[in-house]
Amino acid sequence: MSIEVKFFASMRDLIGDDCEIGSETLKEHTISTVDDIWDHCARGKTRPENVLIAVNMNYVDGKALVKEGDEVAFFPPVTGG
Amino acid sequence: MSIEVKFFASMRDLIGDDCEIGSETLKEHTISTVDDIWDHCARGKTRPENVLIAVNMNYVDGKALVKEGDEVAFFPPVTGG
Amino acid sequence: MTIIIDSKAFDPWKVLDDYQQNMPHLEGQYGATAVFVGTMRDFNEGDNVSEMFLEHYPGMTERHLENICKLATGEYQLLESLVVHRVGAIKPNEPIVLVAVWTAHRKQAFEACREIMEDLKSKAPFWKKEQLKDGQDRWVKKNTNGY
Amino acid sequence: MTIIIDSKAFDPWKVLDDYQQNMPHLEGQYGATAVFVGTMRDFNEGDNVSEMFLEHYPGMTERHLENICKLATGEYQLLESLVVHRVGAIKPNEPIVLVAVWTAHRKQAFEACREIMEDLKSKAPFWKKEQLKDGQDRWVKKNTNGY
Repeated sequence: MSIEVKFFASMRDLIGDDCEIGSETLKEHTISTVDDIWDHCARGKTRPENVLIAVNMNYVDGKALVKEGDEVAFFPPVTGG
Repeated sequence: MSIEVKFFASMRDLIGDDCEIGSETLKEHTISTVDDIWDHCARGKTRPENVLIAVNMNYVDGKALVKEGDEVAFFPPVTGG
Repeated sequence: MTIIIDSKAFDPWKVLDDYQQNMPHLEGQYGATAVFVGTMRDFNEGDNVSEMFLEHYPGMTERHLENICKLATGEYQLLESLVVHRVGAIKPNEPIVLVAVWTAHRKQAFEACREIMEDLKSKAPFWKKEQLKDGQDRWVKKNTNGY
Repeated sequence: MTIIIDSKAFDPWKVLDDYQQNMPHLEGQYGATAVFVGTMRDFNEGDNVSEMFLEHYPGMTERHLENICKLATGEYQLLESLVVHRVGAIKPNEPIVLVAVWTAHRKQAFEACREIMEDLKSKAPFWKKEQLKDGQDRWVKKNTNGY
């Protein structure tokens, strides 16, 4: 089990490809919230203020807890329609 | 020249067919406003409070003046759409 | 800007398709289209309705619909507008009215479409007479408020 | 209630015609249909746009569109609702989004159509990248407010 982290649109341009965090890494780095995930995957990049976050396709904020098996996504404000 | 008076929908059911008021009648009966027209054409029927009135296809109220050549219409609240 | 008053049944989607194909000068300009279609239901005020007759005031109706669309065109920067209204005998499930507007942005389209429809309902001289399933008929006395 | 996300171009009037023909159980019940179509313009924020790319989040997008329509169905007593949204490469004058609702009365139709559209614009994960005439491309940063 691992956590899958996705970046969409301009966030992918900023950070790069999706990243997967395995069990071992989760324990070693005490990754328990979305904020921790960003710090681990974003390679030092500052998180834009207006970034949107989803865990398992539901909107959450940075303090949300994550667990193994979750899918976490970071993306800019939506601009469809 | 005369004044043509039209009734629509339930107002026609109430009053009957259109009526035309000729020059002579206009002078004889001193018909100068829409209210006068109603009194002349409605054969004693009370004018329903919500009746709408148009002179030359523009909405007016009962005090509006009429002159020869005008087209006057009385009708109930509109219910299209 | 087009106003059509017609005693023949119309298919709103076909009418829109045709109308839009004659707007090549507006290609790439409109970002928003808002449409309203009013359709005859088979019940009203608790009764089954089998048919309806729509009377209008020829001349005045067209003129007021034109005024309504002209006002909306100025207020909401409409690129195009279309109003189609049935008159005469109408059966349940047949469209009665179509209002469509084309604008650059969606706010204007939504607001203009609704305002044209409400103005039409309160100012355009049309009157509905309903034929009930039990054979009686009655004039519809007033419109519902749309806001 | 139907949600369609499609990379192929669609004709909104054809889609509506087809959809409504599959609603025989609702004949005579709906008095109001409100429709919004968003179409790609060839200019935005002062620049000429030659093409657009629409990205989405497969799974989440569908789910949120479904939620939006379900909420509106309860709040506005929708008899039917339809949302179609393009993804992938889009050219000017092609429809991007279609929202249609069917209700007994017009107030509900107007309000539900607009609310679904606004919710879609603020919550459904879609992102537009514009290709400008001068060859550059850029992500659209935010949506305009529709109220």
